[in-house]
Amino acid sequence: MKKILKKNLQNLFAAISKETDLFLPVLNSAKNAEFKKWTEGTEYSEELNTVRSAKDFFFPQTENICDFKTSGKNIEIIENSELPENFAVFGVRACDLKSFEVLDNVFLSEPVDSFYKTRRENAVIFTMACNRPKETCFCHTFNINAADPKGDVECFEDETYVYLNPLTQKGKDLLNKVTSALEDETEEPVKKIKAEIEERLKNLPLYNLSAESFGSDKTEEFFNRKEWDELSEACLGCGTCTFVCPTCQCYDIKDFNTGHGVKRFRCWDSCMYSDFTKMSAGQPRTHQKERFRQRFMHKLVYYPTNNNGMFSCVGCGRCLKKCPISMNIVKVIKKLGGTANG
Amino acid sequence: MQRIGVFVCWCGSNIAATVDVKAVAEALKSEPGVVFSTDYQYMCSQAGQDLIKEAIKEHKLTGLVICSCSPRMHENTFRKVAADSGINPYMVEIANIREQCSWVHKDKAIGTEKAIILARAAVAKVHLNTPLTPGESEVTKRALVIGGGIAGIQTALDIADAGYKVDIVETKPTIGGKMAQLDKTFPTLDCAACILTPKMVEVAQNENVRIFSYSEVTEVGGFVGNFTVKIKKKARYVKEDVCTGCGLCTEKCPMKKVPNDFNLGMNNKGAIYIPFAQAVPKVATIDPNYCNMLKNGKCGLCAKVCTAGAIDYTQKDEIIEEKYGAIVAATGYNPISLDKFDEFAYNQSKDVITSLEFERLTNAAGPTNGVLLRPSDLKHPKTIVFVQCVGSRCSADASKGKEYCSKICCMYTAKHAMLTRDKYPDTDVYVFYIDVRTPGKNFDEFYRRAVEEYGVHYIKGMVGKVIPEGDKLIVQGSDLLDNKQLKIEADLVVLAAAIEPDKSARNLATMLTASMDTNDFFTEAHPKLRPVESPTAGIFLSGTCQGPKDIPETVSQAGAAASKVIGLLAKDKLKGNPCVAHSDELMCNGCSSCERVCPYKAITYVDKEFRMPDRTTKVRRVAFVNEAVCQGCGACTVACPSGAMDLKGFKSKQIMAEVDAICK
Amino acid sequence: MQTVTRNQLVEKAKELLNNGTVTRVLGIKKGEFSYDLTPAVFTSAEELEKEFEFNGFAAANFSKYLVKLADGEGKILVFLKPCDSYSFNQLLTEHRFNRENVYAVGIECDGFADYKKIEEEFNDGIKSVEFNGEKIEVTTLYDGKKELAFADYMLERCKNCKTKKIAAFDELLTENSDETKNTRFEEVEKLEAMTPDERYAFWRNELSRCIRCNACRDVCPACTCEKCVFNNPDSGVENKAIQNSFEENMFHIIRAFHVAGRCTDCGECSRVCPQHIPLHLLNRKFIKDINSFYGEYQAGAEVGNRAPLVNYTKEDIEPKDAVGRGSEE
Amino acid sequence: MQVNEFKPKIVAFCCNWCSYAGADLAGNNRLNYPDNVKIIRVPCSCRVNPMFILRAFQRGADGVILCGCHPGDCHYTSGNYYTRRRMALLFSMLEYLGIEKERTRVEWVSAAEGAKFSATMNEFCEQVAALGENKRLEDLRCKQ
Amino acid sequence: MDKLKEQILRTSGVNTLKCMRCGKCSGTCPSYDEMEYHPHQFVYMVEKGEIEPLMKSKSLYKCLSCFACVERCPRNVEPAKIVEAVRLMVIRQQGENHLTANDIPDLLDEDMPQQAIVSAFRKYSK
Repeated sequence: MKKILKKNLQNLFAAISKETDLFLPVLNSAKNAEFKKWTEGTEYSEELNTVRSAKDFFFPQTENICDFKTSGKNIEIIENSELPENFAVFGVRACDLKSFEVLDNVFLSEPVDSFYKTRRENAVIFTMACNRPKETCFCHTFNINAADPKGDVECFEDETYVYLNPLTQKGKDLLNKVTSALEDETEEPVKKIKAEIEERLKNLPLYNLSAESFGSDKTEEFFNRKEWDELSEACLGCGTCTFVCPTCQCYDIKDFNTGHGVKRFRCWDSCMYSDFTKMSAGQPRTHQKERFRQRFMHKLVYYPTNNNGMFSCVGCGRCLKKCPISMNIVKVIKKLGGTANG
Repeated sequence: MQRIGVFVCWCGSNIAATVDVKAVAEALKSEPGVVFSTDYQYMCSQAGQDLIKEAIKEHKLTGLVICSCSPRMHENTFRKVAADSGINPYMVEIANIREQCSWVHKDKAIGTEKAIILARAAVAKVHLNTPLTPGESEVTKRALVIGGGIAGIQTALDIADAGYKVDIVETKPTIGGKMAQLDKTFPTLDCAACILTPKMVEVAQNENVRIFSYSEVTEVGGFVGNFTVKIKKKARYVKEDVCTGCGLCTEKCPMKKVPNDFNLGMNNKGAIYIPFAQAVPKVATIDPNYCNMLKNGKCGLCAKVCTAGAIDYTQKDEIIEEKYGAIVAATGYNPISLDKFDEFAYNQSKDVITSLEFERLTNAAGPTNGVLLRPSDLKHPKTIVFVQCVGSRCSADASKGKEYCSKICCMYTAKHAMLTRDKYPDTDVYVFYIDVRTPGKNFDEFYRRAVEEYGVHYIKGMVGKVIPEGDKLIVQGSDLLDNKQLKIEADLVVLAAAIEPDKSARNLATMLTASMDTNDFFTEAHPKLRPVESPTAGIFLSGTCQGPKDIPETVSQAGAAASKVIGLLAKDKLKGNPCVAHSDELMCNGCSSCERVCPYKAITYVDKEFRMPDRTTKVRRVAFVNEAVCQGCGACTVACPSGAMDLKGFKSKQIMAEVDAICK
Repeated sequence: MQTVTRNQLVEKAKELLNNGTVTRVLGIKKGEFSYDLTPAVFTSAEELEKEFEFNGFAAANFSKYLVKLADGEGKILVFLKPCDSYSFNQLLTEHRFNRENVYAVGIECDGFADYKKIEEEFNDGIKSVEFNGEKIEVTTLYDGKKELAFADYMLERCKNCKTKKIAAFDELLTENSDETKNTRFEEVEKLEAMTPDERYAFWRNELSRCIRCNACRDVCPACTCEKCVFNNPDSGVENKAIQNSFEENMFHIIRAFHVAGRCTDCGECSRVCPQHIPLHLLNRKFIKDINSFYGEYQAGAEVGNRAPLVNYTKEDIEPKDAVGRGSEE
Repeated sequence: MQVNEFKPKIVAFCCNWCSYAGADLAGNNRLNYPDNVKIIRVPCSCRVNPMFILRAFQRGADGVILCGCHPGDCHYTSGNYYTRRRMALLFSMLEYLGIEKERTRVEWVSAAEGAKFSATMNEFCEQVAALGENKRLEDLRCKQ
Repeated sequence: MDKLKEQILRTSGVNTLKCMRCGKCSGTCPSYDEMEYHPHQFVYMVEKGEIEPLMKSKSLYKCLSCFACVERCPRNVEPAKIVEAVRLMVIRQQGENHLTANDIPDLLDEDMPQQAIVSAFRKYSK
């Protein structure tokens, strides 16, 4: 276990930056946190959630796949060579870390997504335990412990110090390169922090929310529930929930005609959009209710069915804050999951 | 994928001197979709056209790009070449490498480079071109003339003479209009009735003309070549086809106190009346506001005296629906109301009259049988003051009167002054003028004669006020040249009131979707080049409804409008411009934005049932473009927020493709 | 704090349901917390009693829902705040729903609270928010109770409320007011006063946060297109994600232009933006320009008004005189 | 003079009836204007969608000019009045976003004003050249 | 010279260019015969910049400000406002009050309403 005085954090960031690009949550002018590359003077923000989740690092909103360059009647294909070398991310919360696991199941199973894989392998993740979880947090529902965030290097903070605990070889290697900035410390202070956090988690309003009634092979039980009408009736069909969600993984592949060729790129898509998975014969889900249902069924039933019961929600609470009409997965779980839900 | 042929014209040395035409043709060969590219000295020549035709055949071309002079020059030539070779003419695009390239650049390298880019842009557009066919619509071979004054009569006669059916709709019981009320006409001083009434008779007797007198247009639908018009024939309580016009009823009618509007209320008539002796149709009309029989069922004298049995107190308004290919507006003018000009005492003294009233006072058929007597005491006026520009040439912010010059007042005032001095040499005649405007054949000579031969006193200045004093009118005005204020003791004051479009024109314009200017004159399609056409296709303008005019001008414009109508009716079918707006109904919101900006009212809305993506059906309000009316400006395409509206031949994608090619 | 109470609305809704005037009620449903309110349709008195909510966070503009809901069986009851009423009229002007199928009850508005501003105040979870007169009582998770002045935590659009006049209604639940305020262009003026470079930097900073989630568009009562140009592959501007600064600019310019003259300035776009981009500043620039170039115009003030961009006068200002005029005034 | 080396790309939208004919007249009279001005013919200035203007900037244009009939002389009677409103608002918005106002222009050029067309293009080119490359509305993907 | 004209145009708010020289103002003026320069001349001379003769003229005090010329001008030129503006320019100069308190007793007259004297005093003095 290492530690560093909070006021000296900049030294640590500087040291890491010497080794590799470092990204960390920073408050922007709208007072929202977003991940930014550290440069001298960049202040770390203790804000719980960044607006966009940390999935951006591995599955960015748009990503070039390849270019087709035309000259006259000839076409030349140019592969994407923009993938990042090594980089480190500081301040990832437990929920976001868990989301990587959700994405891994999709992108790293055959056929492996090579862009995603490269990015995952090149990253060192510093997590941060959540000292002050918010009312919208319900990671506990999905057995995520905000007091025990894991990652390559697990971090904790109290008033004065940040404690760093490397867990993986990648994490240890990187910390070893920056030891000069760090002091040694025992497990004790962290134990105290963890205990405090766990106590706080128990007092959260959504602590008792349970997704137990959902899970693998429950399609028939939930698909035709009449409550979907009511839940979806106000849905605007925008993509906010899917774009702030750390586990949403749908994308579209599009071509952009640059005038002297075509750029083929993929970008996030949203199952809430009316043209989602549109095919020559039209859309399979023609009504907003169906699209809305798709999203939550996927998170709570289809994904678990295909991934040994693992839910594709991590309880980060972003959608609770950001949905323009304040519809969200908690309301869905409560409505469909019965009264036993907190 | 199109198979495009590119043809680069040298235009002799016009293009070839500044553009390396061979290099252009060569460069274009490598453009995607271009399967053939060549150059030739004169592409528009027969040999050049043959070259294109052969290439179309040999290379199975589907689209052509001609790099040549301006499309305004030869676009039609090359479209015809395409059509002759079995390609849709709208698959041709011109790259203007002469006017907009070789002629404005000197350096050959630069000219060549630009020509290649312009050609590429044309290729990019042709890629997205689709075959277009102009819509066709039948032409109803009948014209409608609204207004039966000299303008309407002349237009109708000219149309009828060309062999087409024409209907005149006139709100008054007789045709003839303002001209029928006039005494003499300037500058030749022929009697108005003598030249007008033969025309009235001629039009009445022409078998191609129908006259709907005492009638109004109430509804207009359709579009050029296919108008449907509803005409309300007001009940005149006299059977038009039975009445012989003998006039016995008008003499016997016991109700004698009806103001005679033909004489501008200066005398009275009966409740049953014939406006004037030469009225057409010469039939009696009962004024329901005064007829005792119609008001309270007592009297019935006219029916008793009518030997023909033409009186029918039960007559009702009748609506006639008729189809027309063209409509001419000839609604004419009226003098403005003088209520806002108290200083001239028009409403205080009977002896302050308008010029039109003066016409009636000097007309042999008028209230005084042509003897100039002043209305108040029927004495001969010894001093007459004419005031010009009453209500004309006022600034907009003066909030009374009209901004424009009424154009005819200078001349008729000169005429009045001259005739007065001619007939009554003992009368002193003064004319207050601001400017005397006499452009026109023999006009200024006429005015000079009034001054020089007839001794009319022209005073440069304006009347400030008219004060009735005893049986005199004190006219106080300025003489600017003498720098004096004059006070003239007059017996009669004649005001040259401004003229304005007839009030019915505004309502009519709305029905016709024809535009008007702020003064309610109809606007022309083009002020110089299309002065007798309204911007709305199939609507034509005749006479003062378009702007102040004298009689000769009115008659010539009436003839011009008629010739335009004849040109339209001579066609069996109207071929439209295929580059018209088109709305994608699935994307249309029904918001009416396009409808609001359309200058031609070509867009209407329909409720239509649609099958929605979720397999339900829904009735939606969507825009419908009448292709026969649309002129293809494209205003609607930008007003449409969803992009449902596009313009054929200039689709958004085509224009963007050109942008892309140019900016590359 | 709203003068109109939840109970007043529930009572009115019940009355209109019971006497058969309406079959459905468009309202707001309670959430998990005081602020996460969801628009919903109620069909019975029981539902209303149980789930209807109206508090200082009930800011949603109801009018856009009518495009979808005014097609159903029987009339639907909608409560129109001043803001909603302008959108309501504008949608009617554009024939987007059938007025016959709607029963509108006008309700006065005293402004709504901005949850984001309250949240910013504490680095803490918020357990509950109570509205109490001019005060907001916030119970935090770790720091106990705090009291805030309502006026300081209003939504931007409410702080600069353009008018309290309800422009459309079948019935008024409360008084209609003529109160108007003219502060809403101050921020626009500030921007106009900047140099172009400063303005460019300002907007880059704001628009670069855009994630193209379409929340602004999809909540906007003026954006009711059957198919948005940005979803239409044939439009030439379709795109699903923003790839660079150009696309950020383009999306927001085109969107603002498409609603120019039709935007009622209801402020929903800025309220829902997950990145807190002040989108209203784009729309208000158009409104300010329209007012100064073509005369005061409030979209939705009356049904059938001709929007400035589908209108003209012969004396209109020339573009070269118009551009940059705001900054010179 | 390094600045003068820069040749801006200018897209000129010209209405078919007046301005395009005006450009033709400039050609007839051999009135030079820079070759980097390329004309796109549209039926009326009111056909020009703001999207086309943005598109031009995206694709590499450094300046966009829109030419139509003089107000009151529109072939379609009122098209250019709508253009005038649309462009007044659009250009004002671009300026508000910090995009150089000198890059956009509306000019009324009649079919008789060949000289005006040429002079306008010369002047506009100079004006845009002085600003340099369009950076604020560029799309790097479209640059070679 | 131009300055005087500019000042008169500014204080009067009149656009002399709108005048079409019809003379209706002078035709309507009740004080015409009393005046050296007549209403239309005021407009025309101001337009030409000949202000000084107007300033010296007694005509300034002959105008009754009845506004008949303003009311009847077809071009909305408002000649009386020009007269007023020239008069103001004169009396605003040092010592140029047209009516001083000392003059008042002589003017008193049983038939004249006192209000008229007061308003004349106001109009003709600083």
